[in-house]
Amino acid sequence: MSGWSPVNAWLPLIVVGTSLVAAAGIFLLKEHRHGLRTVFNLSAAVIKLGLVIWMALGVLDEVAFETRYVLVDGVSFILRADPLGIMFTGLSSLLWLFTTIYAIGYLEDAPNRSRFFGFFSLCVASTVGIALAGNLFTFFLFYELLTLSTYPLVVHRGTEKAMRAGKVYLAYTLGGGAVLLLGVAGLHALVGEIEFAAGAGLRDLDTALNPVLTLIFVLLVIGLGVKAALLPLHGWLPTAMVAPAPVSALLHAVAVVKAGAFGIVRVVYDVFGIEFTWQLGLLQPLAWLACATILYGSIRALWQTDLKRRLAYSTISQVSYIVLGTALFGPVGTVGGLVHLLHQGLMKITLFFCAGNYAETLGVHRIDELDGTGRRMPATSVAFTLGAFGMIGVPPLAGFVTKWYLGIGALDTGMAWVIAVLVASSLLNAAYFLPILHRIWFRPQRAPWPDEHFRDCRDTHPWLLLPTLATATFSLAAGLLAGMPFSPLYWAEVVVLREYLP
Amino acid sequence: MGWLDLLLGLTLVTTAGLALASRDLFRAVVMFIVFGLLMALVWVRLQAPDIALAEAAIGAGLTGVLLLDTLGYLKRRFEPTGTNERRPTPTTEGRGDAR
Amino acid sequence: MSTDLFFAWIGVALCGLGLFGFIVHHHLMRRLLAFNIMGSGSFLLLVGLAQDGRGPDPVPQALVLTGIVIAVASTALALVVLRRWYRVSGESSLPEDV
Amino acid sequence: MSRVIVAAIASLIITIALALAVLERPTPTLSLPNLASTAITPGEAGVLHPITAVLLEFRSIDTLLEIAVLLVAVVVALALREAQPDGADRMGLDNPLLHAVVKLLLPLMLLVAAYLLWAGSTRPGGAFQAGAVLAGCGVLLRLAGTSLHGLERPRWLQGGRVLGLLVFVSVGIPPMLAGRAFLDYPADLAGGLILLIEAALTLSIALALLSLFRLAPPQSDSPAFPDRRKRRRA
Amino acid sequence: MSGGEALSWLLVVPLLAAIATLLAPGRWRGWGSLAALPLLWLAFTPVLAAFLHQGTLTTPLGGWSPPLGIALIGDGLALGLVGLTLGVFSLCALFAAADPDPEDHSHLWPLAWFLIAALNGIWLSGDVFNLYVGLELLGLAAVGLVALKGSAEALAAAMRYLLAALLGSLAYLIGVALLYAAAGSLALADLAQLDGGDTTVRVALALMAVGLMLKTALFPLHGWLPAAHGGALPAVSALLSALVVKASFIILLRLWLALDADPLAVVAAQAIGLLGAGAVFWGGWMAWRQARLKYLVAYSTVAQIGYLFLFFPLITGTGTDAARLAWDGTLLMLFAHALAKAGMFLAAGNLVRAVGSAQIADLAGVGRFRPLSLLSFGIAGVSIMGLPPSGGFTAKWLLLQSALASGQWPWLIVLMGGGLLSAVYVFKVLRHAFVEGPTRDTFRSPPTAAELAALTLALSSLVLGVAAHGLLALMRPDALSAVLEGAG
Repeated sequence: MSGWSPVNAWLPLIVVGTSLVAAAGIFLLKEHRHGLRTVFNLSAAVIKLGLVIWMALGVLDEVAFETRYVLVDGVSFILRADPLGIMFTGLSSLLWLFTTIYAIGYLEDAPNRSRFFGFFSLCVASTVGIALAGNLFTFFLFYELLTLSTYPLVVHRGTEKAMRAGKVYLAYTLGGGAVLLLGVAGLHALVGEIEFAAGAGLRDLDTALNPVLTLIFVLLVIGLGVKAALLPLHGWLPTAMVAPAPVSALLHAVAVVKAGAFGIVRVVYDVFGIEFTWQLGLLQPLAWLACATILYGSIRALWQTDLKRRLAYSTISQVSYIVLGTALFGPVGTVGGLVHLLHQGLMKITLFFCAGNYAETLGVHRIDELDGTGRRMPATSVAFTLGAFGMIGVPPLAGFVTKWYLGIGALDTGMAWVIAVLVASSLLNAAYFLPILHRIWFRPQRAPWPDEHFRDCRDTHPWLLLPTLATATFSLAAGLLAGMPFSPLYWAEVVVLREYLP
Repeated sequence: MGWLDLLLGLTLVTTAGLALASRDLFRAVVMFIVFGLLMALVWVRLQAPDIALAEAAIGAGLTGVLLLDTLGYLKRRFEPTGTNERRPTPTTEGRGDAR
Repeated sequence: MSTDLFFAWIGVALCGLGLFGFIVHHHLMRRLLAFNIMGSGSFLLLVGLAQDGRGPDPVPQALVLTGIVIAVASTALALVVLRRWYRVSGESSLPEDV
Repeated sequence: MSRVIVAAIASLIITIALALAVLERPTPTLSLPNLASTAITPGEAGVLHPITAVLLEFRSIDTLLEIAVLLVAVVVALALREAQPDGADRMGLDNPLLHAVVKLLLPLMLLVAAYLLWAGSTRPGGAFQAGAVLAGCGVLLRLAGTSLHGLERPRWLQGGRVLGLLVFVSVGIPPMLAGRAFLDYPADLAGGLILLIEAALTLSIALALLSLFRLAPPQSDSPAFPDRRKRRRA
Repeated sequence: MSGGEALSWLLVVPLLAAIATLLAPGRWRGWGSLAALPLLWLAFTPVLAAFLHQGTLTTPLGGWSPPLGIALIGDGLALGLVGLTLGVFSLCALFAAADPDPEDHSHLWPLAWFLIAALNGIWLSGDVFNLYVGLELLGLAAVGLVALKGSAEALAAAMRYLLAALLGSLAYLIGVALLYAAAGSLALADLAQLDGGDTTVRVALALMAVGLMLKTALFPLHGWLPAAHGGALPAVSALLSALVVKASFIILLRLWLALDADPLAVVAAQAIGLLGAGAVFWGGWMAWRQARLKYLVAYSTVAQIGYLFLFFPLITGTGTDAARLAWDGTLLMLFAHALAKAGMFLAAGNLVRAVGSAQIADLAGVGRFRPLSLLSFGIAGVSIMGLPPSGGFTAKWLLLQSALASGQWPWLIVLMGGGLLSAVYVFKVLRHAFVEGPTRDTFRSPPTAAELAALTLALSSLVLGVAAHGLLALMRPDALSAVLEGAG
């Protein structure tokens, strides 16, 4: 590790800190200082993205970036940039930039913007902290901070409905947090500090402890599964749809569900180690759970009439692809899961941006109101179409890459039935996305738009449109250019090659 | 320990009992003052003249006067001054504050 | 039995008696009487036990002196609060005692 | 009824526990009386009476805090009285006989108080007893209906009440500045300083006890309003 | 061990300040007290420096060493607590002095200074009778502070508090009498030589424990607390919840460690732990049911006190690791709760003043107008809930580890369940404050200094979560190592 220098030891902390500082600054700003707040927001986002790119290049060169600090005896606070962490950090910082731009446009003239953007920044700080956490304890720290910082965003509108959603959200996430804490504390008591590293020595333990370790694994997966919206624990996600669109985008594509899925990846690969998890016989049930969630989410999505709720169930289904990839015992499947971490983020955020655009520009919320929107808002509709095709897995879009790798991975492991699940899921995806596309492009407008704004814009307000187009472009490029360096696939392969090749 | 001590001790306990059991509050306070004076005697028996002095002056004397003084106050009638919302509300658990 | 020990036993009795009175009564004056009786019991216990078989001991005696002043201060404070409470509420016991 | 049962049980438990404790008590190895007398005999302590030595030498911090306790009670009494005066009910008894008795008794009591204070260093007596007797004088005077004009000025009264603690603390500070412990008076001055402290304490204790008494000089003559603050807010 | 003369200043300064405020006219007392605060810190700094340099400090007061005299002992625990006291008091004083409505509250200042003198005395004293005097001073000053409001409700609360405090100290005093009979000394150091299995010692410790639990308001002896803490002025509530109830707890902790050699102690400790568990659940449940903001916060104190008492089952008869974790966890919990609860009470005071109502239901819309106060409340709430990153979380983590290390898994349920329950009542407040809708337009503004005081306390409870290492190292005592040898 030749590139070791004092700056490198601070860099992970600085990356987390940029959003923290931004949050503090925004909290202190008076409500009406819009200009200054925008400067704060955007400069923090840009600086962070720059730092992350720098760190990413360093990581490719195998430079170590690590902040380490003893919290109390036997427990350290560790932030470290490893390839997997950088992958998630990069996604969050990139999407944060776009979401911030989008949110500034979306919330124009809305009340409580200081509070909103303050917690928004805090939320991103937590996500980046989760990504860079170097041990389970640090991970948990930021995982709970994420819960706390997203609550005010969920209830932002302050309506009775939002409050109820907030209550449900808290009940799920705090409960999940408690279970996770039990797991983390139990593991800590058993083996001491657990740093993230492939097969962190658990397999050297006495085999008599295997039942305890299994229990701990279950606790961890339950705790993480709440945020990842795994099957019986997904209830909060559709309810949380009352939040403003940028929040939904953040919850679904970047922060919350991803944090859960990412945590499961960490637990399987970096805490228990994939081989040891396999030996404990835990991968198979995890795969079943993921498949069940995939199918369940897709089926429920079919019946939703509200656009955002349909997207929400679609998220439940899609996030489990990541879990499925993790549960496949083999490098190819792993690549599939990891790459979907990025792909799903790019595609889903595009879809939510579009849903937000429809709602803000035309007041359209329900799917049957979408007729003819393609003509009124062509750019948004193209972005939506790209996202939807990606989700279905039409080649050569991003979703296809994921499903291809997952399928090959499943064959490698001898779990051919997974292919059936993938196919079924793709059909279901098509079944709930294609009718929407049909309405957008091929049906004439039926009634006047419920609540039209921005009449003088060809499509919608540029602050809303530009981020949408940008993420759409990225998700397109992720599929088309999958073979190029620095594509999501490339990163996923780096991660697997470096660390997880069993 | 002689008969005198025994007598003193038993009287002391009896006075204490009376101070606690009297129905009439005034009688109870008087009994308490007697109790204080007897305590002073006990301290003499325990070779503690300093405490005996203090007990007679403070324990029995001043405390007694304070108690009698307050007793006189409690005999007087006042209109309860709190308005309705300021009336002493039960502040114990399960009442008052429970929604 | 020495005089000291005997009065220590009297102290035990007073403590028991005082505690009974403290809990059983509602009227705040009576509870204060009980408190003072219990206090006297503890003073007897302190001096009596310390001196039993060893002659006068100035240390516990001095402690009792301190204790007596503290007791009178506490009692006086309680009476002040009691009078004020009686004045605003017309009650001489606490509402719904625990 | 349940209250009686609770009380009986609690009382029974404590009685039995204490009885066991008294019966089974071990013999202590330390003997403080011996230590105290060896400390007093060579005149290391400024006083000869062991109890005064314990109160104002060995355990002087106890005494100091105890005066603070008394002051706290007084502060609370004043705070509540100012918030809502008791009203002008002077329990003065216009009884000529009482007047005569008080006139006779008073000089005697003052003398007793002075003696107790002075005696404290060698014989039973001391600031507490003297202060209590002095307070008793005040109580008697008020009972007899005599007004204590000199004491009706709050500033002086307050000063007098605080004086004991102030002197006590102030006397304790110089040793600290000289690098010794708090309250560690120089041996040759100890006797005098302790007498000074005791004198101040006597005055303060007397005034403090008197202030706790309802017949004490009122702080103000405002008539009894139910509660001034509430009225203003209403 | 010497060089401790400076310790006495920690007592002398508050006493002098109390005298000065008594003599000063009412309107000068608040700002005068603020001016005296730097002196207090000035007294503390050299003491802390000396401690870091040479370890535990002692000073024999009056030049008389124990057992005849009384010594102040500045060990790590004591100095940590003194620092906590100074910090919390400084901010509460700032809050109270900034109060634009100083009506009739000038008596607060002498009482508060006596309270601080009593606290410092209790932290530093090594003599059980001196501790009794300190407890009385503390109790009466606290009762006075509660009574200060003068309303019927405040008076009833003060009276109830006074009765509990008196009974508690009496039980403690009887224990002192028995200990003196058994040991012939009142110094804690001498009492440690006693045989813990002796009946007299057992009875003494039991009585003292019950008395101190009553003063600490451990369930089910907590009945006096909610009205006293909930009904007082905000700065007073903060001081009482943050510091006063901790004093009796610390005395119990010290006694327990000094007299630990009793085989029955394990059983007793489990029983105390059960009461603590009861406190956590009952306090949390009652907090949730409150309609008034400050009463909710007060019941939260009842619940949080329960965590402290898990110390006893976790340290008694368990192994070295578990005991060390329990010690660290309990003290960190104490500190975190002190800071967070003080911040919470001050923030609650600001919120109540802003909306002009004590009811939680009236908080709607306050988040928009007093975001800083609400934020302070929320941040303090994070620590109270035991969520990261906060002192409350780190403390809970240590206690969890201790419970796991000693194999006492039932306490896990208490720790986890209590955390969730506290989330329920903290978010109940936040939920009402976030509600938008037809809200009032008339919000009164608390002074900026008052808002900043609350925020500072709340933030420091967060910072404690990541800066606990040094503090805990400072407070880890020699006494503990002795206990650990016994246990190991």
